[in-house]
Amino acid sequence: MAEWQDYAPSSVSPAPPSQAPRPDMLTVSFDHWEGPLDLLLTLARNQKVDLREISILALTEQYLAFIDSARQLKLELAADYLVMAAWLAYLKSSLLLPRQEQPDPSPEELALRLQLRLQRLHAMRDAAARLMARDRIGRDVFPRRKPEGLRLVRKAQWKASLYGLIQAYGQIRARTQPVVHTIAVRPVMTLDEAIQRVASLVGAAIDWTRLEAFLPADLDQPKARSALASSFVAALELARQGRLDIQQDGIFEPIYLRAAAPGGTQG
Amino acid sequence: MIQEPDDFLRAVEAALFVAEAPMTPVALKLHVGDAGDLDATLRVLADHYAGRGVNLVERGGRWHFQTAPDLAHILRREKDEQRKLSRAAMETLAIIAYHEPVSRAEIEAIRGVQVAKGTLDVLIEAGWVRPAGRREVPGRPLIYATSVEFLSHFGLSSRRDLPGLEDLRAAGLLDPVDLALEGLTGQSVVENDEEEA
Amino acid sequence: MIQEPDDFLRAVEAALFVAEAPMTPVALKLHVGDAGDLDATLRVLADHYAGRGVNLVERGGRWHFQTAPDLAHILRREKDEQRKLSRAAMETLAIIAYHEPVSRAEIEAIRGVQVAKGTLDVLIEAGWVRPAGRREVPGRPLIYATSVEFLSHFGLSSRRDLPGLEDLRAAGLLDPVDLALEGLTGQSVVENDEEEA
Repeated sequence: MAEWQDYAPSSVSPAPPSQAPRPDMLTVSFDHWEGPLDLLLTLARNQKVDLREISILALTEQYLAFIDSARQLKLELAADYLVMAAWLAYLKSSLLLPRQEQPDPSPEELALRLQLRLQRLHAMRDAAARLMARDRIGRDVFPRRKPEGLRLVRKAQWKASLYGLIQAYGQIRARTQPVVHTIAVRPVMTLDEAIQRVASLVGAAIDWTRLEAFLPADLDQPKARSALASSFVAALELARQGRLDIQQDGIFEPIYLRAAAPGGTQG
Repeated sequence: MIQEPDDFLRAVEAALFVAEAPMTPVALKLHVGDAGDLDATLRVLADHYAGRGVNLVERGGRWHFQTAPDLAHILRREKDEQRKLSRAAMETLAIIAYHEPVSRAEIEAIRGVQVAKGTLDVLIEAGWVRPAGRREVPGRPLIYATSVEFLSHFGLSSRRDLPGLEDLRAAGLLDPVDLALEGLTGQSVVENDEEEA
Repeated sequence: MIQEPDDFLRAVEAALFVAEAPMTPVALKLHVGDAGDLDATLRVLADHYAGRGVNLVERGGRWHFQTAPDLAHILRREKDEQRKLSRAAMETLAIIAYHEPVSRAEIEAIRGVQVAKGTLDVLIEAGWVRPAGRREVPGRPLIYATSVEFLSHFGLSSRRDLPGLEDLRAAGLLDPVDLALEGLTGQSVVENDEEEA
């Protein structure tokens, strides 16, 4: 075991442990102790250097005497000091009881437990003092005050292709150019034109004739489609007027027209 | 040959090590006292550190430690990172290339969206864009142009090599349908990539 | 005898000299590369500086230069005076260091008083203590441990260097009271039996 070093940081000053262990010599100010365990430890260290050999009974008596003297001085005592006093008074009476009347847990175990706690607190206090006494940075050892510092400069290598560049430009232009809608004049056959044409042609057709046969020949594509559509609508109109009959065998089948049979409309 | 460093030398060494700035012998003495020959000690120290990674040097009567000049690359290590130019940066670059010299306001007018602060910085850092003076109009805005590095990076001998609008149209790069399609396939037509510039 | 410092050693020396904080070998390698045996070089450097005014030390796996402790008196400055730790803070720090990881309740059990609100904060703010997860017991209390900054500040290569750690461990003084009691009462029962016998 490392020797028990006196722990006396300047900020804390209970009576120096080297003085005679008379309780009333301890400065009667409870600000000095961090709770009853701390006070007990101070008392214990006045009693013995080796905490493993202290007498808990003697320590208990010292503590109780100390609390008593504080009471006589009418000092305000924090509740935990009184709780500890009560507990120690109980421990003391148990320790003095005849053996067979001992309660459970045994007073010896309680005393031992207190002793172990004091040892542990003392050990940590000692460790703290030794830790603080080490060569500490900024107090005993110094790093450079203004190190230049190491720099890891991440240098970006930007990637971009010419295609990406001109594509980007194209997209800006496309995005920002005003959109102009020009409606082209398309080559169409008007409905009137179609009605006239179908009406005149169907008169000559006695038999069922396909709709396409009524279209003008050699039309180019857009006009041909327009003519087909107009002629179909024209046929419907003429049929409505009762001037021709329309027949189709099924959906998407060819459409046939003929001049309306007098008196009959079915076809 | 090698003598054990004495305490005076060790003190001088330590004092110079922690110093925030180069120190004159007078200032050093305030720390290390008069227990030794300071000038001689400084010379011994300078000799000791001469071939090392850190040197003790005198500049204008003041002494300080510094890293050996040939090790500068160690202290400032550059690491190349391949990074793709953001769309915002690419568009800004394209506008500068096609319209240079242009001001930021003009770039914004052409792009139809604001140019984030970092976007131009990235292009300048990449070495492709340079400030090219100021436009003599109210506010005297900075104007930007492309650099020689820009031409060499994109394999152009001059800006005239950039395809014109007609070329772009012929290549389908001005086709709004493509643009719409790209938007549909999620290839970022929306201007949410400003911050990554 | 004395070998000329090679460029790798010089680079390591320079990098550690300018570093703003203690460096791990991994971080060092980013700067000095792989041209030499870093661990061996660090040891050679530490040896070289051992008797000098400046020492190279390893703390918690990180290396840094610092002045020799015996020169503190010439280097310390008024403004270096550190805020004094309260006794509570010192003890709490010691308990964390010797018992880590440790919960607040365990610290309180040893000290016999509650840990004041500011005590742990001060230690965490100083960078010496860090939260180290939660203990998987009811209530899942936070547990605390020391940091690498703690090791460097107190000049410890590792926690094994904590003063008296082995003695305390051997004496069972780092065991909880309950555990110690179990061992002791086991023995004491035997002794009592012998007495009675």
